[in-house]
Amino acid sequence: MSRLAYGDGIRHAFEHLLERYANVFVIGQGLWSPWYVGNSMTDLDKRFGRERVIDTPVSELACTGAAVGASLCGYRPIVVHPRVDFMLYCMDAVVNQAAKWSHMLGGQAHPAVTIRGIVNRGGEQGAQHSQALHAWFAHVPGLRVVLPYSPRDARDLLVASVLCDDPVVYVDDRWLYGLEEDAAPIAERDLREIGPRVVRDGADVTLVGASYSTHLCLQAAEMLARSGVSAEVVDLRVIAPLDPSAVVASVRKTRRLVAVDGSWSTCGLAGEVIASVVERLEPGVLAAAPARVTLPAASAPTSKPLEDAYYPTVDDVAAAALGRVGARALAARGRQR
Amino acid sequence: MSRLAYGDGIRHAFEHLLERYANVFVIGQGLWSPWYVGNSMTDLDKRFGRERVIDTPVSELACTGAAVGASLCGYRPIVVHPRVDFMLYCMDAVVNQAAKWSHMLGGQAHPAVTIRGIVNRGGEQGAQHSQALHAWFAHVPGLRVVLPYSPRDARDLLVASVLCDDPVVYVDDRWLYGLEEDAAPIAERDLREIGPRVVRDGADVTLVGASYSTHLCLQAAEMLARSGVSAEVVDLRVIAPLDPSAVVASVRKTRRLVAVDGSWSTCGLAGEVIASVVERLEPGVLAAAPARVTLPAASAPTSKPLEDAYYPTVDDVAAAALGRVGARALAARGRQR
Amino acid sequence: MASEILRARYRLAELADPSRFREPLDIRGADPQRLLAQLRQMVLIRVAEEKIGDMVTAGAVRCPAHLGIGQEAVAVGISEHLRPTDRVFGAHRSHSHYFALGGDLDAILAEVLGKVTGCSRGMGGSMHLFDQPRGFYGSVPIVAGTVPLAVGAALAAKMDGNGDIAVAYFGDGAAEEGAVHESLNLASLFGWPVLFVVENNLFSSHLHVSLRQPAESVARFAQAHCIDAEVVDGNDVVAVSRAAKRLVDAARAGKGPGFLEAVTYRWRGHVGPREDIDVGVNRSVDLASWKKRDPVRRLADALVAAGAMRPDELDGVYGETRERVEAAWRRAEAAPYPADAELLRCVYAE
Amino acid sequence: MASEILRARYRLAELADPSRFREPLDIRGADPQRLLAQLRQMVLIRVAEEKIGDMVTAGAVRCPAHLGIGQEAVAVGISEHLRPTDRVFGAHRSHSHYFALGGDLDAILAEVLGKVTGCSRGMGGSMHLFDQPRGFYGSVPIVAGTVPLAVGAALAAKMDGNGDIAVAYFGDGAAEEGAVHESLNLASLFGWPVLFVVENNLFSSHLHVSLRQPAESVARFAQAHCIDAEVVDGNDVVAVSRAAKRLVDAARAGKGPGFLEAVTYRWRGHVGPREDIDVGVNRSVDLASWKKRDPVRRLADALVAAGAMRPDELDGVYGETRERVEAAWRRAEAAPYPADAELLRCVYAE
Ligand SMILES: Cc1ncc(C[n+]2csc(CCOP(=O)(O)OP(=O)(O)O)c2C)c(N)n1
Ligand SMILES: Cc1ncc(C[n+]2csc(CCOP(=O)(O)OP(=O)(O)O)c2C)c(N)n1
Ligand SMILES: [Mg+2]
Ligand SMILES: [Mg+2]
Repeated sequence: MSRLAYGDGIRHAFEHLLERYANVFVIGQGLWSPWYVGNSMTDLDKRFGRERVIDTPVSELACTGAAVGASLCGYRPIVVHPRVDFMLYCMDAVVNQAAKWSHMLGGQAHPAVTIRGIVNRGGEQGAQHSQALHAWFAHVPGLRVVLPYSPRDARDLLVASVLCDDPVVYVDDRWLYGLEEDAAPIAERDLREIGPRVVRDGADVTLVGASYSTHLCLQAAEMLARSGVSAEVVDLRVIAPLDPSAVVASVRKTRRLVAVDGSWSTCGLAGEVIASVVERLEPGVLAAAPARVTLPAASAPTSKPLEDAYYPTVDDVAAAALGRVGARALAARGRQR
Repeated sequence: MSRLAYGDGIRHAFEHLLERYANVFVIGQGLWSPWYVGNSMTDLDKRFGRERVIDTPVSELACTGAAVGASLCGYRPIVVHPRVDFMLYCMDAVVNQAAKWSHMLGGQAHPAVTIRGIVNRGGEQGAQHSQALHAWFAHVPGLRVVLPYSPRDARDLLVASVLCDDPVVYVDDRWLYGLEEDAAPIAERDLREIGPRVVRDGADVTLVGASYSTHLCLQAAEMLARSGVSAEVVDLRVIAPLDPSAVVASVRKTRRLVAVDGSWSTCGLAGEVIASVVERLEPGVLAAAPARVTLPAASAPTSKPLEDAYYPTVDDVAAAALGRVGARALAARGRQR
Repeated sequence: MASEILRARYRLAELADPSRFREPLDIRGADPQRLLAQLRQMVLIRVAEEKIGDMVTAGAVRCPAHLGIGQEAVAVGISEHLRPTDRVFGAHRSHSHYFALGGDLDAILAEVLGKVTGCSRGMGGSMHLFDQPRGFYGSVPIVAGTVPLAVGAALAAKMDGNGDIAVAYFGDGAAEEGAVHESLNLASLFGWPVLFVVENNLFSSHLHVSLRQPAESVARFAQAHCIDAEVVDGNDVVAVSRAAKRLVDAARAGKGPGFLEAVTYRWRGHVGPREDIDVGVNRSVDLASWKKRDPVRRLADALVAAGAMRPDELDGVYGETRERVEAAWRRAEAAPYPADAELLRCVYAE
Repeated sequence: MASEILRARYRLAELADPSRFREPLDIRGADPQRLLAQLRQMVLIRVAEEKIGDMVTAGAVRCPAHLGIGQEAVAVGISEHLRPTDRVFGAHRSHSHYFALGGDLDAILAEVLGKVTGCSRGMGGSMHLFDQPRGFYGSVPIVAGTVPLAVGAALAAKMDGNGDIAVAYFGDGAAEEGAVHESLNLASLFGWPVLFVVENNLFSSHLHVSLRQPAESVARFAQAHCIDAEVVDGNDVVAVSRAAKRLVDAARAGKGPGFLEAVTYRWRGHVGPREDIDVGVNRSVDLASWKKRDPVRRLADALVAAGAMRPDELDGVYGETRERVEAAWRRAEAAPYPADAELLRCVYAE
């Protein structure tokens, strides 16, 4: 076990893959730059050569499509988009081509491509540099969508994504790069066997997140504990195909659900978590209406005070959880309305 | 009142708009073709001139962006995509530009553009010619997303979309073009005041749909009536911004919910409907777990027998509804498990 | 430079003039046996597509079928220089690309019928073809969608270092998609071995190129991206083959991408078998004229003139091929549809 | 044509050589008063951007700020021929575009600070500028994102029929996005009056053009789309202005789009004020050289040589401008931030 930071974890995954697998290469805009991708890819080009770590023209569509094409020829490319926002240009390659290739050609070829999109927001970057569109990718069959929260998952699930035969959209969040944990050495895992996981046990309410939202949930759980509320936290990790069983089991126990997501609410991940749970629970299990904590229905602003108001906080998550538990308290005192 | 078919309704809307509003024009691929858009635009180019009904090169991105740009100059363009699938190329113009323009520039300019995407599936067209991505658009603040079911709405909501100052994604479904109803003359309405609407009253279960799914729900309701089950049907019409109050009120009454959608389940519209309802209902209101009827988690196949298996049917909707009501019946007989 | 001068520079001129190039091909220096084989292949493509077209009319084929009748020489001329380890990508009108690589007749007919014995196991129909063992990596109908994929396959080929190349087939319409321009830049910049093949049939769906672009010749974009280009009569299999050889050899030798513009014409409508369904500039007049520039007949005439074929032999080739196609059709009809379970089976790798 | 020949044809040659064009501008035939006004405008842009850069260093400015110091002549030379009913679109590096149209100093500084008195009401920061009354329809940072919008604004202008035009500013990097190529085709085909302006500063972020494209001159794409193009020294306001006039006049007269490539260099890093942060081909050596091709000094030298300005007058202009900027800065600092309610207020039209 040694200390591992999230950003370093990603870099270690790249190193591991580039070292051991001759058919892995990396392609994307900004890869030779000192600033685009934080510390998550530092010096990869120097160590593994610019033939295998390819910085590209500003051509998201063709670069992503090229990675898909190479993946059909025995390679395992990782295409990197330093902001998820830039991927709006390459949706055809991701959704019309990569996601459907296997299915529409009879399962005879599989684009084993990993498409890494970085959520890189805050810093007054504004509406076109702050998006987190994982719900879009999760909507589309054929893609696997990975949103690591822990440094170890950031590392091991990137490795698993690249070793997986399917197209994977891997989304990491710059706000987590400094997060540290004790981590065992890299383990090569089968992505198909990885799903949501309880990362904190609790009894009163289930908080569900992924990526940075799990971080908020865990912090909120700490805060709630101080108020005597015991929150269980489920980290989704792989949001598509989504296996809701861990969440369902947790809610069956706590009877309360708060789904937290760093993107918008409508047709988003938090709503999906709620729907997946309630359609599997017998009526009467829930002691309170489930709640979402998401972005408000607005684009990202720039001005710092507005950014502070815009992004969900630990307080927001804790308040939502207390709202659920409060409902039980009310219920215990008998129906008042 | 005269008979109006859905496809004709759309064409009447175009005629109305092009006749009365000099600042309306239409642009898109296939507009002068006899086959691309069914009968929904027949001879518009001949009647209003090819300067106002512009057939374009195959350049979805630039054409959509151009419509956005023209809308900032006092025009009210309608950009037409004969298949929603082709819009994967123009997501930047829709999501990064049109949806955010007002917000990121301080509310000083509004892209009054209507982006019409046609769901055109079946006929063994396969994975890249069958998609319905309305959930994606609904996810993004700044867009209004309109999915008409009735011929009259197909007409009047297209007019309302174009007269609205915001960017609107209007999605119609070729499978509805032959649907007829008695309809009053065109009414110009304020899109902001239009939302979900109960289109059939019922007591036992609420079926919620939009566009073709509403059609399925209504047919299923007929079928259920023959089994003695009274289904209420809510037609969503405008899915973003989504006002769930009509659905909530209905479910409060029926205590059962089946959400039907013609796209995929994960992070889709049906899940959104369920989440929107359950987060607003006190626990205990629901007599059965809500259910979704959506596409299976696969791309559209081509082979006709697989197409038949792929698309949700009236039977599927009715079965889901019976499943909900059955649960009540079981409950009435006392808990058996 | 003034725009009119540029427009003039990029005209296709006689290459797009159907009153030209009706005479027998110039086959001097070419191997007659090989030409005979090419003739047979072109006839197979034509007859198979005619059959598919008839079966659309009859209602037996339900999927959208884009026929390339009249354009057979392009893929046949190019594929001569390809090998099974190359990586070929097509689009919506790709029957000829599949056949020219030696693709199995039964498998494509079954595919068009949606049968599980199809080349895409019945999951794709006419617009989604697959035959990777012969180098056909796939065709799908989003316009320009596979062009970036082919560029990536070329990157992979370069990494492999075996001299393999990729081929991207697309149309004059596809050149209006940004994807193509980004792809040209990547391939040119990095020297990835891809042959871009534009079948310029002057139409995209119902629109003549003059309604879609300021100039006719798509090769101007290759030029702008510093890619070596050839523009040839696409109805002349010898000319196509010669140009392709030069470009393919260069790509295999590490000299980067090449671009081949083959000017041709489709005899049927954009989709389906009807000749008269298209609107657009002079289409019906031109079609009659283009039929006189038939790539099959011109090759046959040349072979006959050179004494390599008897005058009545072409009829014989057509006759045999028709029988072969009919027999294959019956087998395809008899084959089963995919089971419902297939729907979910191939979403992910097993 | 072989790719090497094409590469050679599209070299920028001396236009990209910073050892050239250091002498005073050739201002014969130009109105000295107008040139003096342009000089003042260029100094304002430079001083304001220097101030913004300093405030980034100081931590007062938090938003990403892309400075165009060294590139001032381009927008100034072009805007001379624009009128408030034209429609100008910019991108991430658009301070100069805003200023050159006469944009308010207080409003842009407030915007950069995220204040409600900003030109975008504090909702955008440096990368999202707006001043429609003066013709600045907006700048946003998705590379190439506004180019199709400008093309649509040109379509609108053509429909209006008043001779207004649109302007699309973008960079050499943006030319790698498919959006630009589709836009060129639309504008050329339909004859929509848009002036495409490429500020070719040889870099996209950290990468020199030689690492991103097979050739240097972006105008080759205009050619391929049959658009009338000019390639000029972007550090020569007189040359820019002269070329712009010809293209703007043509567009207003209904002759379709024009394309102006202005070759220039940015003195600071891709984002933020530091000079040395960029990696890439010869950047630091070249920068020293490019500073000798300073568009401000070259104009001032010419004015002094022509007797239209005293030798020390430039210092005076700088001095006054600094005071003006400092005063505006203080006002911007004192201005309030947007209220939280603004977050939801402008998602939709009211
Ligand atoms: C992205 C996209 N836009 C539009 C279409 C509809 N479409 C199918 S084929 C076609 C014409 C393509 O023309 P071209 O590339 O010249 O090929 P051809 O049909 O002539 O072989 C169009 C517009 C599509 N399939 N995909
Ligand atoms: C779609 C997209 N991809 C990548 C980026 C990141 N990015 C911002 S500016 C820039 C460089 C653009 O270069 P150029 O167009 O030459 O403009 P310059 O910075 O030189 O003014 C890049 C790659 C972006 N903002 N948008
Ligand atoms: Mg064509
Ligand atoms: Mg640049």
